[in-house]
Amino acid sequence: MATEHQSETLLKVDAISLSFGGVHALVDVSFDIQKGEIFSIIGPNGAGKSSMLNVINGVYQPTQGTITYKGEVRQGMRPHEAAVQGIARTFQNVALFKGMNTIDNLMTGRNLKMKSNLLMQGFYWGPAQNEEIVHRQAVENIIDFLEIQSIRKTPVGRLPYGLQKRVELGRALAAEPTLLLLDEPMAGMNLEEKENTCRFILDVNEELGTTIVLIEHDMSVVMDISDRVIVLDYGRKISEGAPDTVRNDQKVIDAYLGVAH
Amino acid sequence: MLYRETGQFKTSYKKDMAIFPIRQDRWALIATLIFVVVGVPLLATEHVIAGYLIPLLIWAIAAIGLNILTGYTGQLSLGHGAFMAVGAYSAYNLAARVPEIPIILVFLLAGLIAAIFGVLVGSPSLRIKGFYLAVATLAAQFFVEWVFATFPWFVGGAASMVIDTPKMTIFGYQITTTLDNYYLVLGFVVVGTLYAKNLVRSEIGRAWMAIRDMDVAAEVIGIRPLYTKLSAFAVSSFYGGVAGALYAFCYVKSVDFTAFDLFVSLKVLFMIIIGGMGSILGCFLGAAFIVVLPIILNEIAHLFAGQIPSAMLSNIEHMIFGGLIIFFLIVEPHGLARLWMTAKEKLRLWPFPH
Amino acid sequence: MPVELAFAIEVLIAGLLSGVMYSLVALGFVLIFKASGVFNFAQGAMVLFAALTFVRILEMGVNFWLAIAIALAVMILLAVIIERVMLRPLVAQPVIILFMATIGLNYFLEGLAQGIWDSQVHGLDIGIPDVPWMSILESTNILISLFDVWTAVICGVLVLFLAFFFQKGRIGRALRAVADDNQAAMSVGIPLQLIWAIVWAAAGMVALVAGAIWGQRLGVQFSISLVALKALPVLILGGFNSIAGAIIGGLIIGASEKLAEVYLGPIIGGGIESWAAYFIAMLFLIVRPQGLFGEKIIERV
Amino acid sequence: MADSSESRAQTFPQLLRQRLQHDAERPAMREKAYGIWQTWTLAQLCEEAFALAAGLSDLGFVRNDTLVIIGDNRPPLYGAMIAAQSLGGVPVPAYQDSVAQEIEYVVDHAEARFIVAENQEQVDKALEIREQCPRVERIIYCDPKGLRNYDPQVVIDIATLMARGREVLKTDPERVNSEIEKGAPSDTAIILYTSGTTGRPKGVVLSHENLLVTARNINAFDRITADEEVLAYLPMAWVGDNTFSFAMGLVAGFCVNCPESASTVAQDLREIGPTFYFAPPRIFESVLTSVIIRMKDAGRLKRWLFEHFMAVAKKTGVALMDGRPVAFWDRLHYGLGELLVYGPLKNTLGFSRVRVAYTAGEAIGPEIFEFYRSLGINLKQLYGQTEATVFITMQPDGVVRSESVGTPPPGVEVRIEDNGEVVYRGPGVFQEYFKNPEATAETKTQDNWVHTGDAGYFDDEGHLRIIDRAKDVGKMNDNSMFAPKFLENKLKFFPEIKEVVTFGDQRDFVTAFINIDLDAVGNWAERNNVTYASYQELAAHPKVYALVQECIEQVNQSLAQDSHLSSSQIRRFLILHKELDPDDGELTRTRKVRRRIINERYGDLIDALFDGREHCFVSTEVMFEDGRQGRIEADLEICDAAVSPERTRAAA
Repeated sequence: MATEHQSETLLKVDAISLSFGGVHALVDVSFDIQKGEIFSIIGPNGAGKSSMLNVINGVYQPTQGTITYKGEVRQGMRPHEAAVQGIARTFQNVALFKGMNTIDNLMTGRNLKMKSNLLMQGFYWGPAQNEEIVHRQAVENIIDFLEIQSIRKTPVGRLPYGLQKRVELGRALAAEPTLLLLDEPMAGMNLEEKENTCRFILDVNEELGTTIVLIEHDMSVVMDISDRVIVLDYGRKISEGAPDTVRNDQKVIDAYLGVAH
Repeated sequence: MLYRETGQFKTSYKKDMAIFPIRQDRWALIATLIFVVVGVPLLATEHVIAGYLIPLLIWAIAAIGLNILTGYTGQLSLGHGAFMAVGAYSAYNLAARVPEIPIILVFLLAGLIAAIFGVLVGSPSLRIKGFYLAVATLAAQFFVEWVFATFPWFVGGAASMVIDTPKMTIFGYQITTTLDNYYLVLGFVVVGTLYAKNLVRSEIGRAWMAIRDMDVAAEVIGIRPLYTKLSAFAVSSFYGGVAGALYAFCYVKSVDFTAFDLFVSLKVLFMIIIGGMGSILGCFLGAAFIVVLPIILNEIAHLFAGQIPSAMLSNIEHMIFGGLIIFFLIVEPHGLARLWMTAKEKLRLWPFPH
Repeated sequence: MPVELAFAIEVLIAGLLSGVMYSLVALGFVLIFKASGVFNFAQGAMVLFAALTFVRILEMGVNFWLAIAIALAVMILLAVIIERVMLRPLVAQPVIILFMATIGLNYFLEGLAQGIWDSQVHGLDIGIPDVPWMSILESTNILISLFDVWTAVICGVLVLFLAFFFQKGRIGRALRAVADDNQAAMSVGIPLQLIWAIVWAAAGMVALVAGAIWGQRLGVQFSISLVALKALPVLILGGFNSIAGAIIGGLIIGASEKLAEVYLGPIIGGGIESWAAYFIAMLFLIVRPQGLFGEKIIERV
Repeated sequence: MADSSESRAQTFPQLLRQRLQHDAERPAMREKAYGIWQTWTLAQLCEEAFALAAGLSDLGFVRNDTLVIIGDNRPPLYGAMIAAQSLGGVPVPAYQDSVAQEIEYVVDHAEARFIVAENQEQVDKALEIREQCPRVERIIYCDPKGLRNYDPQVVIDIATLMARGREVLKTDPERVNSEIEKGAPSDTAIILYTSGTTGRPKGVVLSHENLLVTARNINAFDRITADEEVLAYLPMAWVGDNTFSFAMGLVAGFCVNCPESASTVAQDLREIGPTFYFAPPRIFESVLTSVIIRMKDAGRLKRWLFEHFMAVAKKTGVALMDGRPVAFWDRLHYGLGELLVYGPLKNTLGFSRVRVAYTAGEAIGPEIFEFYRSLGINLKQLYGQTEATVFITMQPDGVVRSESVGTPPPGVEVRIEDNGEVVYRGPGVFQEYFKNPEATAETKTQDNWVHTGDAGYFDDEGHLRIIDRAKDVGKMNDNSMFAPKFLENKLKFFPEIKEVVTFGDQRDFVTAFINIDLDAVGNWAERNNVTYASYQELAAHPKVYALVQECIEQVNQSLAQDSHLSSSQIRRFLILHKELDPDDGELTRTRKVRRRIINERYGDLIDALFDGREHCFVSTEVMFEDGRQGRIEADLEICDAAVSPERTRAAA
C-alpha cells in the first residue's frame, strides 16, 4: 500500500452515463483517481464495473459525461489512443491471443514501442532484429518477475486459467503503462495464486509507480491492498472512500445483501 | 527420432529467435535448397519442371499471400484471384509499354500495384467483418474479371482478350528455357518465403495474429486495427500480384482473364486450408497437394481410359477432389502443417509417446 | 404515358420480379447461415443438382408433379446425407472450416450431378409461357413477361411460406435458439442435427424451384450453378441472418441491378450485372455494416 | 589447460590469474536465465569475483574470515567462493534447502560475519538467525526481487558491493592481488559441513592443495579437458559439486552450466548435454523409472521396438562398452538400435554427449547400472567421502562392475583393517574437522590414514566392495552377519520401493519398514484400478502390501543362495504411513537413513514387528513444507513374508 499520497489527479471521471438501447449500464458516475494509488471498483454482479473500465479506455463511448486524463479532456478516445496514452488493462474473461505463445503475447504488449517498418521487419535487418532482441529482453524481465519461465514457449491456449491470467497481466505490464486497469485479475485462482497476484500488483504499484484500477470480488483482497474504493450498484456510485469507510457504509451492506431499492 | 537436440543450447536471443533453432531442421532446409537448385534440374524432365514444379512454386507464393491475410490476420478473402490478375495485367502492361524497366522490377511493381488495389478492397474491413468481408472480396473478384474481360486496352488491344507475354531478359540474359524460368521463379520463392517468415515473426506478424485472435484486446494494447488489417491486405495482394505476374510470364506465357477466375481464388483458399492456416510451410504443402492431386487423379483416370468416357472421368475427378477436401477438413482441420508439426513433436520425443 | 417512363417502369417491374427469385435463393443461404453460422457456398451446385435431377426425371416421361415430388425427395435425402457425413463431424470447428467444407461440397455435387445425369444442355419447359402480359401491355404500354409474373408469384408464395415456417412455431423458436448459440441450444435439448437437416432440406427445395425456373430460361446446364452467386449481394444488403432482409434485399437488388444494367451499362461497357449488384450492396454496407435488418452487435469484453 | 606454468599455481585465485593470461575469453560459466544461457567468460567471472573481493575487503572481510554461501548453483555464488579465497578467506557453502536452525548451526560454528544469500528466501533465513548469531554483520544477496524494503544497512545487493569493490580497486588496484599473492597451498580452501548420519554436522576443512592435486589427478585419470560441458545442479555445499564443478572445472578450464531452477534441471540437462556427468544412484533410478513409465503409454510398435532393442543392448551393449569382441551381426543389430532407440533415448534424456558419468554415495542396482551402460553411456562408480576430497576408489574405463567400486586412483592408498573397515591415505585427505580436534583424532591417524567407517573387502579382481557402515554391520542371535544397508539396497532396486529400513541386529530374524515410491506405485495403481486419495491410503492398501510382499520374497530367494546372508531373509514388514523425510530428521539431506532417530521415533512399531502383533497404531509429528508442524496418525498393518529354504552347495 503506497503510504505517501501525492494528490495529483491522473484520471477524472465526470458524470459518466452509458446506456445500450434502453439499458442503463452507468448512471452519472464521477470519481477521481490519484497518481500512484490503487483504486478499486467493487459492486455486485452487473453493477457496471467492467463497463466503467470499458469507458475509461475507450472500448465504449459514454452517452454522457467526460473523462479527463492527464489534465486533458478525452472526447471519443479510441482504445488504441488510450493505449498510446499509457492505459493498459486486463479483461474479466481472459482475452489472450490464443494462437500465440507466452513470449509473443507479451511482445504484443510492446508493439507501441517498436518502430521498425514493414520493409525492415521483412528483411529482419540490423535495426529490426536489434529491436526484437531489446524488447525480448524487456519481456524476459516480466517473465522472470511473474515467474512464468516454464511456460515461455507454450501456446497460451494450452495453459490453465490461472496462468493465462498471469500472462495477461504480463502483457499489460509489457506496455509499461501509467494507468493499469485490472478486471478481476484473481477470478478463479486458489489462495496461493491470489497471494502471488497480490504481491505482483503491489510490486508493480510500488516499484514502477503504476496507478492501478482494480475490479475484484474478493473483498479481503480489495480491503488489503486498495488505497481507495468506490462501490457501484445498478450503474450508480453508492459509496466512495478508504476501505474501512466503505466497509461500514450501510448502503454498501444493503447493496450486497440485495435490499430492495 | 532423427532429432538430436541435446547440446543445442542458445547463448543469445539472436540464436534463440532464429527461424530454425534446431540444427537438424537447418540441415534439412539446406538439403532441400541444394536439391531444388541442383538436384531437380538433374533429375526432373522438362515436362515435370514446366508442367508441375513451376506452377507449384507460383501457387506457393500466391498461397503465402492469402495465408497472411486469412491465416494470420483472420480476414477471409475470396478475391485472391483478382489480386493475381491485377499483378499479371500490371506486369504485362509495364513490360510491354515500358520495356526499359528491368523484369525483376516489373514483377515487384506489379506486386505493388496489386498491393494498392488490395488496400482499396480491404478498406471497408474496419467496418465489415467475417463473411460480409468475404463477399466484398468476391465483389472485387467479379469486378476485376469484368474489367479485364471488357477493356481490350489491358491486352494491348487484342480482340481475343488474350495476349502472349513479352520476352524477359535479366542483365542482358534472355530467359528462354524452362530451366531459366524455373530458377527465376525459385528466386522469387526463396526471397518471398524468407520475407514472409520474417514478417510473421516480427511485430507486424504478431499484430496480425492479435487482430485475428481477438481484435478488441489487440486494439486495447495499442494495435491499430485499420493499419494492421490494411497492411495485411497490402502484403497479401503484393504476393498475389507477384504470383499472378509470374504465372503469366513464367508458366502460361500469356495474359488471359479466365486464368484468374473465382475458382482460382477458391483453389488458393484450398491450398492454405489443406496446407495449414497460419503456417508458411503449409503454403508449400497445400500448393503441392492441390497441384499433385489432379495429377494423381489423372494418372488413375488413365488406367480406365477407354472404358469410361472422358466427361465422366472429369466428373469423378471433381467428386474425388471435393470429397477429399471434406474428408481432410474432418480428419485434420488444421491442415498438413499441423500434421507435420505433430509428427515433428513425435520425432523429437521419440521413443517416448509424450 | 411517355415511352421513357413506361420503359423505366417496365425495367423496374422486371427487376422487382426477378428480385423475388433472388429473395428465394437468398433465403436458402439465410436459413443455413442462421442455423450454422456458415455461408453455404454449395448452394449453386445444389441448384444444378436439383435442376438436373428434375429435368432428367421429366425426360424419362414421368408426370410433371411426380417428377417434382421425386426431385424434392432426392433433395431432402441429400440434406440428410450432408448433415450426417459432413456437418456432424465438423460441429465443433470454426465456421471458416465449415465454409471450406461447403466449397468441397460444391465440387462434389457438381461432379455428382453431371456424373449421374450428364453435362449436356437440357431444355426444360415447366409449362409457363414466356409471353408478354397482353392486358397490361395494351392498357399501359408496359411490357411485362407473364413468365416473370408467374415465377414471381411462385417464389413469393414459397418465400412467405418459408419465412412463416421459420419465424413462427416450434421450428422457428428452435432455429432462433440455434442461431443465437449452438452449444447453448444443444444443452437445452434442441436437436441441432435435426434443425440442420431441415434447413438444408429447405435450401434444397429452394434450389429445386430456382433450378426449374432458371432451367426454363437458360436450359439446364452447368452455368445455372453460378446463379446462386447472384444472391450474395442480397445477403450483404439484407444481412446474413435476416429473413426479412433477404426478401426486401432481393427486391432492391433485383430492381437496381436491372436499372443499372439498362441505364449505366451502355455508358461503361456492358455486362456489368456480374458486379453491379455487389457494388450497390457494398456502398450500403459501408454505411450500415450489419446490413439492412441485421442486428447491431455489441461486443462484450 | 594444465600447462607447466599453471602447475605452479598453489591456490585457486592464483590459478585463475595465470589462466586469465591465455583463457580470458573462454566461457567459464553459464546460467540459464531470462530464457537463454547467459555466459560468463573467464575474464568476466574473475573481474566480478575480484571486484566482490575488493568490496568484501572494504566491508572488513580479512584473511581467515569465513563467508557462508547459501543458494542454488549460480555463477555469482561460485564467484563469491573465489572472492573469499582471493582474500585468504574461507567459503562455507550451506545446503540451500536447510531450515533456519541448520543454517544457524553452520553460521555459528564457522563464526561467519558475512553471508551471501541467493534470494529473498535465503535472506529471510539469514535474517531469522541473526538474533542467535550476533556476529553476522552483512547479508549479501544476488536476486533483488522482493528485497526493496529490507534494511540496507544489513542487507546489500551483490551488484552494489561489486561496484563498491571496483571503486576500491580504482584507488588501490593491488588490494586483491596482494592478498592472492600471499596464498599458500596449505591455506584452507573451503569448509564443507557434512550432514553426518549421527550427531551435529562436522566442518571438513580442505586445503587448496587437497582440491588442486585431486582435481589434476582425476582430470588426468579420465582425460577431462577444457572442452567438457558440465551441469552444476547438485548442492554447492556438497563436496562433489565443489570438486566436479569448481575445482576440476577451474583446473581443466571447462565451462560449468547452472540450471535455471531446480524444477527445470531435466530440461536444462537436455539443452546442455553434458559430457562429464555425476548423479547419485537415486537420480539414475528415477530417470529409469520414468523411462519405463513413459514407455508404458507408447503404442504397440514403439513398445515392441523398445523392448526388442533393449534386449539387444542387454546382450551386446555392455560388451561393446567394455571393448570386448562382438560378432559383426550383433554389432550391426546394436547399430540399428542406436539409430532407432538408444540414440533418441539418450537424446531425450540429455545423455547423448556423456563421455564419462559417475555415480556414488549408495549402491546402485545392477539392472539400473547396466541399463545405462548398455545404452552406450560410460557410467562408472566411485567410492568416496568429503574427508577424502571425494575420491577413494574409482572404476577405470573398461573394468566396470556393478557390485564393486573400483581401485584407488593415482596417489591414493587403501587398506582394510582387521575389523573389515576401509581406511585410506592420499593427497585429498582433509586437514581437520573445524574446531573439533577430538573428532579429527578419532578419524585421522597420526600418519594420515583416514577411517571411512565403512566395511568392505577387495574382491578377486582387486576391486573394492563395500558392504555397509562398519558400525551398522551387526550380528543376529544365531551369530550370522546382519548388514542392513545391503538388504535395504537390494530392496530399493525395485522401482516400487523408495526407502527401506531393516532391523535384525541382536534379533532372531529380520524385519523391515518400507516406503513405497508414489510415482511408480501410483502409476501401478492407476493401471490396476486401485483408487486412493492420499499417500497414506495408497500405502495401506492390501494390494500394495501384496505387491511389496512379492518384492521381499524375491529378495529372500536370492538371499537364500548366499550362506552368509540366508538368515537375513525378511520375515515381517510394514509399509510406513508417511515418507521418511529430511525435514523430519529421518533422513540426512543426502537421503541416508538416520537409524538412531528412526529407532527413537518408531520404537513401538519396531517392537510390534518382532512381537507378532498384526496391527500397530502410530502417531508421528511432521513438518510440512511451509514450516507448520502437524501430526499424522495411522493404524499400520504388519505382514509376513515367505522365507526360502537355504540352498546347500550341493543343490546349487
